[in-house]
Amino acid sequence: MSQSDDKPPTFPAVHYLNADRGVWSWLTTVDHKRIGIMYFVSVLLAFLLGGIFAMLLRIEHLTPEPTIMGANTYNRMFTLHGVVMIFMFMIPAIPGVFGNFLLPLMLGAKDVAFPKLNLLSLYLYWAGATLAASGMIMGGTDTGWTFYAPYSTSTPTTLFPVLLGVFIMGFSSILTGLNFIVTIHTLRAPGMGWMRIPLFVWAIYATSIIQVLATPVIGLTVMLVGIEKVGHFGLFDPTRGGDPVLFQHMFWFYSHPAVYIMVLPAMGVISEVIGAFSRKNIFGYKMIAYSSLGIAFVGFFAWGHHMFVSGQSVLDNGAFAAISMLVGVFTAIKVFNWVATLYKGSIAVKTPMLYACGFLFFIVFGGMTGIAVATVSLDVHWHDTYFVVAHFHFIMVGAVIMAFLAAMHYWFPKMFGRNYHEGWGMVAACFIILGFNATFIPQFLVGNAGMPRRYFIYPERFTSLNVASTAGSSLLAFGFVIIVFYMIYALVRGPIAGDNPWSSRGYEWNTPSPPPKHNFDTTPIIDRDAHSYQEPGEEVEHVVI
Amino acid sequence: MENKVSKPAAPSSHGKEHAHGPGRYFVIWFILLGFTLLTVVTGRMDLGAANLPIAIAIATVKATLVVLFFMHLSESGGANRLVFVVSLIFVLVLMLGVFGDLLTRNPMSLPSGAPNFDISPESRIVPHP
Amino acid sequence: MSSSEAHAAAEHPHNPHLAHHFDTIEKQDTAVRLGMWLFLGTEVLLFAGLFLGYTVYRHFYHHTWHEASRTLDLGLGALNTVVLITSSFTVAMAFYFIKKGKTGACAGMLVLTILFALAFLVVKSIEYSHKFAEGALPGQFYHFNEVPGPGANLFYTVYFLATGLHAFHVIVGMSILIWVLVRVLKGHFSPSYYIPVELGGLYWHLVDLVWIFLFPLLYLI
Amino acid sequence: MNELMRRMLWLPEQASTFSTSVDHLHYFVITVTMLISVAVGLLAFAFFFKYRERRPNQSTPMVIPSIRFEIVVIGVPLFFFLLWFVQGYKDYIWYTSPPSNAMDVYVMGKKWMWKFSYPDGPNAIGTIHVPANRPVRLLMTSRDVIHSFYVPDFRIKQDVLPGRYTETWFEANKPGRYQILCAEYCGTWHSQMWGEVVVMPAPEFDTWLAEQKAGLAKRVDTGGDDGGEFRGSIVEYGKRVAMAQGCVKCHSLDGEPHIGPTWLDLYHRRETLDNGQVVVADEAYLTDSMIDPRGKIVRGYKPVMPTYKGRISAPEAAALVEFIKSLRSENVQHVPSKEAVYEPVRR
Repeated sequence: MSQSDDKPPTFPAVHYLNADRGVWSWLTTVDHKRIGIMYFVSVLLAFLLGGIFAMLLRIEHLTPEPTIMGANTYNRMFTLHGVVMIFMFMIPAIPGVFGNFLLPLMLGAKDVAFPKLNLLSLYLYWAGATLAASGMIMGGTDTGWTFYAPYSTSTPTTLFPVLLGVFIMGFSSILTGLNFIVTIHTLRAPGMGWMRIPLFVWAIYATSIIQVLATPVIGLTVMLVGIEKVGHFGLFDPTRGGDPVLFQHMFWFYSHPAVYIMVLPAMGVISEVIGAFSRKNIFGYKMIAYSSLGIAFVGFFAWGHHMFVSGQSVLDNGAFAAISMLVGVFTAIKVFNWVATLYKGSIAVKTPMLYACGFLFFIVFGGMTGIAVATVSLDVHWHDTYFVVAHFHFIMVGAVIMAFLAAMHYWFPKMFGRNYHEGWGMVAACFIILGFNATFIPQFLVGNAGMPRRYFIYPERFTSLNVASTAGSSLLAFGFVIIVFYMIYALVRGPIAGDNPWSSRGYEWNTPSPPPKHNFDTTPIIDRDAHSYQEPGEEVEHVVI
Repeated sequence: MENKVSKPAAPSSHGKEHAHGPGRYFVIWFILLGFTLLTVVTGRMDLGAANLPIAIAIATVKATLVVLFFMHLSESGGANRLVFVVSLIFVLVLMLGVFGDLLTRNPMSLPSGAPNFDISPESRIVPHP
Repeated sequence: MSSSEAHAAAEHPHNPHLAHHFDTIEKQDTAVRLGMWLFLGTEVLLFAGLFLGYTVYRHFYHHTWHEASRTLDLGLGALNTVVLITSSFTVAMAFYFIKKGKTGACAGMLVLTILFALAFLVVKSIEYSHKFAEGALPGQFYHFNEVPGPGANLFYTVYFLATGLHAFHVIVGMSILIWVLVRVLKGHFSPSYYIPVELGGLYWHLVDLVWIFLFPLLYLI
Repeated sequence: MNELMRRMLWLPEQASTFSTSVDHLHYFVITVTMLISVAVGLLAFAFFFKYRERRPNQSTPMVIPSIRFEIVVIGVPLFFFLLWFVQGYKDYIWYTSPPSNAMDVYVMGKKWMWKFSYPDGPNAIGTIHVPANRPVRLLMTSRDVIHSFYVPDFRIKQDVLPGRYTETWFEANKPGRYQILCAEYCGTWHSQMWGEVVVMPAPEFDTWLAEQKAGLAKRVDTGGDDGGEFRGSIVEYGKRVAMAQGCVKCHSLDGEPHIGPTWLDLYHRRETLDNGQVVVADEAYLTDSMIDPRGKIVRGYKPVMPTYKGRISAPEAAALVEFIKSLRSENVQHVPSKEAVYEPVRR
């Protein structure tokens, strides 16, 4: 609960970080918090790797001619950028790190339902990531992260380890989702009905459903591509009667919902952050919770909008386009609810809140350009151009990474018991938000102008916008460098944060920060709604809008 | 879902499952064998377009019996049923989306050798007039 | 949760099978069952991809596929169906017996199930060896002259991929049942704790389920 | 207004009938998108100031959505999205329904070139001539992997699939030269798989086509990457490139080893390299060897070949590979993949 200001903040003597010591205690731990921390380190490394690739790609595009690398290197690099960022960073990022760390704390449980399975997920993730990385060392692959057949089945590059890595990471993702669903169903503290679950948990729940039901399809699909590449079984090979468009159907049946695997947890984070920093009951709790489920469900019906110019039938294009519009409505509901939550609040403008504000802009612009590219006739021009690249980076980087950073700052005291420097946090946030806009808004324009994606060299008329985008990306990178410095400082020397530095009412702040090994000594009893800033029975002013 | 820790009651677990004994398993087993025979017989009859729907209908009945009684879904919790049904719904969604495409696609865009195409080797990629 | 379940936990407050983060063994069992059903859901979706490939190519090449399916040995296929259905029955019986506390009968049923699984694999390998001899093989390896026309090779691609993935599941399921059998023989299970028998059985039923669909689709179209 | 918006959004020229109608929807969609997203961002920011924290642990009112609010937040976005969808789908149906009087041109994509054929007329590599103000339907197929035929100035794009045809159509309304790009990633030189649409006034086009058919244009330009065109099969084109670049000075065509390995039966031959590695001389290896000849030297040959990077264009390299593929002695079983048979497709 909210701590009073006159007491100095406390730091527990024994907590989950120092309860056991030694590398072995980490590698064999079944503590969800430690597993979360190990995910944290892993995904940050993956992000660093993918980010370096991204910067090299941007530098390459400074001139229309070859700048620092050859065509084959470029093609491998954008593939690896995609594979690393999507399968190693985006998908495990928020569920793996914050889901693992916070889910049991928010539910009042001592651990997730299957702690050993949770550790297995982490090991599978490591194994898959290592395999995919070994594919890069063995020469790299040049298919793009989409592995479109028949190019992927005929490329001379090393594809198999990458496919196997994706397959194994897929299993890690399935097991994580399975674990979370069971946890949410069976390990809620007494008194926590379904309508008292924090919104972050709702988001993770919706995400997990997608992970469990969609990931097996991509697992099978990448294995079929692998088999096809090695054995030429003809399943996607037109010369043997196969249908390459079938591959696209199977691929996007997973990969479109996969977008929601990435963005739903981000939405959950924003719900928590906005509620906590405006000291408000979340406006329209039920609408936000149900729209998460709605996105998860409708997201499964929309995959065909990636295939408007692939030769898919005109009728199917229309059906998929219409359904895609519904996903937009669910997102719009959430956005309006977040903004309405700010209304009449008591807003503490802290770093996580800046990221949340950036998130709101990015999700609206990214989401609505998403609706725009789902408008069939417009997509004919935009498909596979930089407009699409900019659109999904607005969602993936703009929305998801903003939410990841917001979560990282908001829960940093929870995880480590120390706090970061607020001033530097704000400065870095400004750099990142501005740099992000400067990077990707030119890419919308260059896509409008007709520059296709995955272009190593490009016609000269696109030069100015590409230079602008590269310049913007340097701002973005600089912002991340600042974060690295003050976060490392905060980890070692940061001021003691106390149990609940934000006076947040989230259930996870009911434990000491950092939490003890088994979270709770006694099972907590939940007697109020999530995100409630009133004590039970307290008189409050009601405003209806 | 309630989260009460304990309530005193009789020690027998899963009370409902005691309602039936091995007899029920025998019955299901015999029905399944009967359906297998039926599907083999109807499968070899020439029923034209009806062959496939009949085969799938029989398989579905068999699968339902296995799921409900061998796998005890008829008596397990709502969440388990929901999970299984939802997974089947998504299988249907996958099929529906793809078939919405295949059945209405421009015939030229179908693979060579598909019904709308001549199958002589000369015209591998030339659509039938 | 029925009230009878809760009492069982009250009687065994220090159940060795109860993990520290669960309040009661019933709650843990509910969780484990739900987890298993979710896993079965993922398996269904895993096979869905292959069934999709099947339906798509059958739609494209239904005449060729009709001929190609006639080259499969219906007798062996039907035999395998009977074998799997019976094994499903025996594993259900094993579950019944362990709930009754009849460890010996349960072990016997599990042994029968494992033998049926082996029989299934033997029959399957006989079929495979015929196909290899005929050259009715997937994709580029196809050199079987009885079924001409485009798409015939794809029938065998789907046939081998689907039955291969299924056979892999048979092997996995068999290994799980062997592990369960060992634990049954060691006397680990009793009417108050038999979750691994139940889950192993569920997995085995899924293997049966998939075959119930594969059999008519491959052998009878 | 149209021109202002077009320039602000960096859209290319509107050179087809489809581009104008699609652009108007584009302006509408993008304007609404920008207005809404900026409004939401600013509103959030304004709330940051207006409702900033004035004292710690301040109590806040409980704000509750009314039914009216819910209807508005669901209804308004849904209305706009469906409006876009309906208009977009209407345009799309128009775009996918070529008029029956359209002139057919066959298009073949191949790593990394475009080839065009008129039903009873000439073939051309890299450049397609079309009349202005007359509908043209393209029937497209691919020799190898998926490509995508993209003309930004016409706002058209259609994937080109191997083993079957896809179609697209346009009616160009401004004579001029417009770039064709490949929009579906297809390998090393995907980014150079360019071509050109030359839109001629209709009478001029008719004269041009008649000349071509009469065989008057025996004069053959040297194939260059800047719009120079060559009429004939890809193999012939590759042969010309081989002669012009002097490839045949070192590579024989008859099986005799010379300074370099012979090209006869080279395609899909297993070659042992000087480091002992065995490679199959497929398209990728052949292309790599033109760009980086010292990278993979066949055992027994000296690393004397200069790089052709920058000296030959992507279509030229593709044509060379095609020429090499055509050089087969009779005992080789492999049948080279067939080109599309250029017959009009009736519907």
